[in-house]
Amino acid sequence: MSDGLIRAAHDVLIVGGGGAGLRAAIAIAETNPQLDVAVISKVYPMRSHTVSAEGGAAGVIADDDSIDEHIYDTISGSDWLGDQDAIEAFVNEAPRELLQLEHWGCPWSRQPNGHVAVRAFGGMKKKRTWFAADKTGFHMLHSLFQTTLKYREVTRHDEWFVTKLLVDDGRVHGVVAVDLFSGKIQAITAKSVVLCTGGCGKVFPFTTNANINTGDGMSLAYRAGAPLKDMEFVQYHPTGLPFTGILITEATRAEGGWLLNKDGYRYLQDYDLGKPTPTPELRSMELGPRDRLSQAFVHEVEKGRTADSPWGPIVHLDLRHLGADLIDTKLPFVRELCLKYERIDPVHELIPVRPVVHYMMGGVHTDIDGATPLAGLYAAGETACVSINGANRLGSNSLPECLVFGARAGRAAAEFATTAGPVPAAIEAQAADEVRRLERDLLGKDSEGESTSAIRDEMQATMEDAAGIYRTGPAIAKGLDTLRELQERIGKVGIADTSRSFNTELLAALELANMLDIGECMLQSALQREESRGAHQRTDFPDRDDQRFLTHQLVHRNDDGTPRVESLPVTITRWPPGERVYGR
Amino acid sequence: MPSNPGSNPGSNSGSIRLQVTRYRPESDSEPRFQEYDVPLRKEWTVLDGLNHVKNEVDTTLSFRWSCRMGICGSCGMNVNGDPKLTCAAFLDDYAPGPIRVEPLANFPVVRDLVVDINDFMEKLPRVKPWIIRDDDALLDGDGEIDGEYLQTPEELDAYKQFSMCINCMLCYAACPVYGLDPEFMGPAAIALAERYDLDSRDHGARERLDVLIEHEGVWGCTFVGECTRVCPNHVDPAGAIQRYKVKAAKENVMAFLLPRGAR
Amino acid sequence: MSRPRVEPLVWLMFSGGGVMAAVFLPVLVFMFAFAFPLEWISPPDHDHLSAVVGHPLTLLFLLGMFVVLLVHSAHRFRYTLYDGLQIKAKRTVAVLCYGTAAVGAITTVVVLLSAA
Amino acid sequence: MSTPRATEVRVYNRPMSTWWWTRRRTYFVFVMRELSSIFVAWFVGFLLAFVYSVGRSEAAYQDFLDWAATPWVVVINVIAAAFLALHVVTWFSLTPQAMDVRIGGQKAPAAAIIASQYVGLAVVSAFVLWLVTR
Ligand SMILES: Cc1cc2nc3c(=O)[nH]c(=O)nc-3n(C[C@H](O)[C@H](O)[C@H](O)COP(=O)(O)OP(=O)(O)OC[C@H]3O[C@@H](n4cnc5c(N)ncnc54)[C@H](O)[C@@H]3O)c2cc1C
Ligand code: SF4
Ligand code: F3S
Ligand code: FES
Repeated sequence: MSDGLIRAAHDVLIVGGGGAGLRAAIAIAETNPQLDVAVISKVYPMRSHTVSAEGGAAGVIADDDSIDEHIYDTISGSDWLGDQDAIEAFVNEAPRELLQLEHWGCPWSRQPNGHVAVRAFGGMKKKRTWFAADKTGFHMLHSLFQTTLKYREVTRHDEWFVTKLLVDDGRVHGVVAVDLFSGKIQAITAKSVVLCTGGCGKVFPFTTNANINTGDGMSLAYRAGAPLKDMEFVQYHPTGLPFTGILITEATRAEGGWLLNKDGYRYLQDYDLGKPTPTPELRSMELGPRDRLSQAFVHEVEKGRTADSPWGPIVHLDLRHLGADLIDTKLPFVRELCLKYERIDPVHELIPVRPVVHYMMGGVHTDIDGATPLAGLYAAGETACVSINGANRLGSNSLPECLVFGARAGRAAAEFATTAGPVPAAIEAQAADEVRRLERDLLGKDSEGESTSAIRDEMQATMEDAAGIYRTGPAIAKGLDTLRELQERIGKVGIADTSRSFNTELLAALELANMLDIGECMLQSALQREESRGAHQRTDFPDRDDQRFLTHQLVHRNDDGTPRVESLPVTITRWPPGERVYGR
Repeated sequence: MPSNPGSNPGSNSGSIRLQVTRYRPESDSEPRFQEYDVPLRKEWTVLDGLNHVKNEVDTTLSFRWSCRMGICGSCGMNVNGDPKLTCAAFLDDYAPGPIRVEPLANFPVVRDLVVDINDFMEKLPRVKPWIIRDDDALLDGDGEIDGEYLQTPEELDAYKQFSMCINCMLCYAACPVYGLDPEFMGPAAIALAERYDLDSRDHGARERLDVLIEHEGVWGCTFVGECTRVCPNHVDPAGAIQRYKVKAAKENVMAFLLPRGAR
Repeated sequence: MSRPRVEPLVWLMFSGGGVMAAVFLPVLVFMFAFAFPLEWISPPDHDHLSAVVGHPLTLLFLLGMFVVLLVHSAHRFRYTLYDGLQIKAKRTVAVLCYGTAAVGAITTVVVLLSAA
Repeated sequence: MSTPRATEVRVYNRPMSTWWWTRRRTYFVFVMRELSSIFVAWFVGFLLAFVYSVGRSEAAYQDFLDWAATPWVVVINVIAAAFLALHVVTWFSLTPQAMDVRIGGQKAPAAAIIASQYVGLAVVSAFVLWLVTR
């Protein structure tokens, strides 16, 4: 192979070292130890955004709970858009995965008798959310990461940024990536590739997501010819801190927190979410699903019942009645975050909150084993859409989703790798092209171009206007026009940084290009879905329309780069579409 | 709704000067300082200031960050000489400035504010920071996991503190012994070893002790204690290390009193 | 761990010395460095002192204490030289420090025997 | 896990200044604490001289007392005692970190451990004082 072009050759390459990616890696190391597995990630694995998850991970374990109830909650939470076979598999395997993590050392919070404790969560009828105080994602990620350290055979390429999937003859053969440390651009080949690149909250201006959540994997897959699914469904979490967008976990409400408008009134009772009770009721009021709570906020704004802050309207989250003891044992991180970033103490003061973009229900279209339609390409975690989340994800379903489908995708990719042939020669030419593209189009240019941050700001503002909590056809169409202009402009972006090592300016430009693709897919799908379902609320089509839209929407990329939306039936097994009822 | 921090309103009371380390490996023979004035806003952290520079003033500045909520551990830098998470260090605490922002001390500088932490990444696996069991896992007939290892809240409490490490490397930047002797295993790695030793589910204490009792294990530490003082998560690596010394000493006395075979 | 090592033993003596220095030294220093010479307290007579000091138990105790105090000092000083002055000749420093402590320990034995 | 990394990049290793310990108050206190070792050794010598003189004769004992009252010895002793005090305070305050004392399953609070050491110091001091001056 030509000098320096191919960095390494593996059997399976996992892109992303978050919850899903690391779970996939271990699954392969355990089932197929003779395979050469590698994890490539643009940040050190323990920096992945899974680390920020606070509330918990759902899995049926309590005596009074049942698999069927978790399935039903997830299906109705998804507004019947989730695939029921996938949801069944997910709910069945989630407890085992969480136990596995327990065996790997995750410090789950416990009951006095030594069994793991579970807490309530939004949209769930039973207490089934496992938690490690309110740093669940952090503990899960570090347990996974530290466990992977014991598998010497797993290679890591830390701080490598993947820019392209190498595809030949309908099959994926690896990636091209930038080594941030040295700035070298090289190919890493593999017989199968698993995308575990996480979410894309950064498409929006105000999000709980970390800086790295730019949806790279979705864009990589999309450009390589794999379709994206259900991209119109973006979850707003009802309780983010104004200004920073830092998440205040739903666990605050599960432990008994109240949402109050500026008059101190528990306004959710006005939105068909049940009656206010002093102690939390499951699937009711503050424990309703996230889409409904975020929508209620918008109505409160319209009624003029929200308070003002320098960053727009807010409501209040009231934890004062929970007491310092409970807050310190079950929600210590929330207290820490409020003290640090809002300079208020939730033990004595109200927390200002507002809805904030949080989670991407859509993603790379996969089957129940994480396989995409593109041979050799797999996806899992937030970047994938299996789909179990449908039109609205229930809080605490995403972490176990990373585990269940991370493991499944890992095993499937390993299986594929054992049957796949050698890497074709054509791949090298492709890799060389990509290297040339990056060198010439980006690094080789002078600095007098468009500004990445300006385009990014415009994109984010556009997405918020066009694809916020409530949407309309004309606004979406207008947003699409703007995005197309921005896509033109990003072709002319300038990069002032001439250093190779840690050129974060280059990364920002690449990430922005990815986000523009994703934004376009979101808007195109949103435009086509002329109904309101879950997180997708069209004021011009306020009702759910099962007749026309009880379907997934797949976005394919046309040869000219434009998106094409096709529909795909939802898998319904035992639970026919019904009404979503909360608090009744 | 408003946009990201850079374009937000908010109380603006003048500006503050950042003195930022710049280093480009291709062209610079050593790091130098560059100054930037950034708006002094009550809710802005040092990281917000750097992002303002990156977005509006000088796009070539490089630094790591991600979660901006003190949990991913990537944004550590030396701020006025103290190792800090820049996403949790507020500008107005340093007013009127200037604020010196340097790459984390004791690590090689790769570029601007980015340091090379590969040394830690190589050390970490050596202390075996994973659950080690004598027995097989709890499995049912089909080889599937069957039930959890019980652990009471008190048993959880015993190691909880040491499980809070975010690998932010502030402790390494604060430890002069690590600065002088990079062979030293260092605070966070040892704290993580202690985390597993104290976990009631783990049986690997002896294996880890074998590693840490080596010369470059715990013995270099002279209990400066700065590691614990700078730790943003109250992990107390200094305590973990001293306890390892006690453990190692006990072991040694035992080995001395009861020669091999007797144990 | 099969092979007993020196580091833990030295550290154990260092710690023991630290405790002794913290718990016993202050009162001894108070009496013999200040209170008696400067006559804040009238010094006890020689007979009494030589009975107390010459007692085998006292001698044994003092021997143990002085030895660990010396190891404590040598150990700490050794690391102060490493860290504070960045002396790289580690082996030489160690030999000098512990060597001095060893000489001190022998002196201690001689002196204490002479007082018995 | 293994992590291949080519080191084509010229990383910059910042040298550590000889005076690093003057740059931070806590580092300075640390170095002073470590220097207390010299003065502990001094006191060992001083006390050995005392024991030696007592063992020799009453006159030698008196000579020792006179010598110990000479100004330069007093000055050294004052300095040494200050360092000893630093040792005592720092040693006691670090103990809780080095020892995990549990009472009935509960971790003993650091303040309690520190306080009990001072109680110990007082008891020992009183006993020794009584033994010597009785
Ligand atoms: C604040 C917050 C709180 C949450 N709380 C909960 C909760 O309580 N319960 C719950 O179930 N879910 C929660 N979620 C959702 C859940 O945390 C995420 O969906 C999940 O962690 C995603 O994991 P992942 O493995 O898919 O991706 P991530 O953890 O985001 O990992 C993505 C990985 O991909 C890598 N990567 C990305 N792009 C590239 C590229 N181009 N090249 C190389 N590598 C790349 C990154 O480096 C990273 O390692 C929360 C989310 C947020 C934002
Ligand atoms: S011990 Fe504390 S300071 Fe050190 S890496 Fe861990 S969290 Fe950071
Ligand atoms: S600062 Fe360093 S010397 Fe020991 S106590 Fe902490 S590791
Ligand atoms: S940005 Fe994650 S810890 Fe600061």
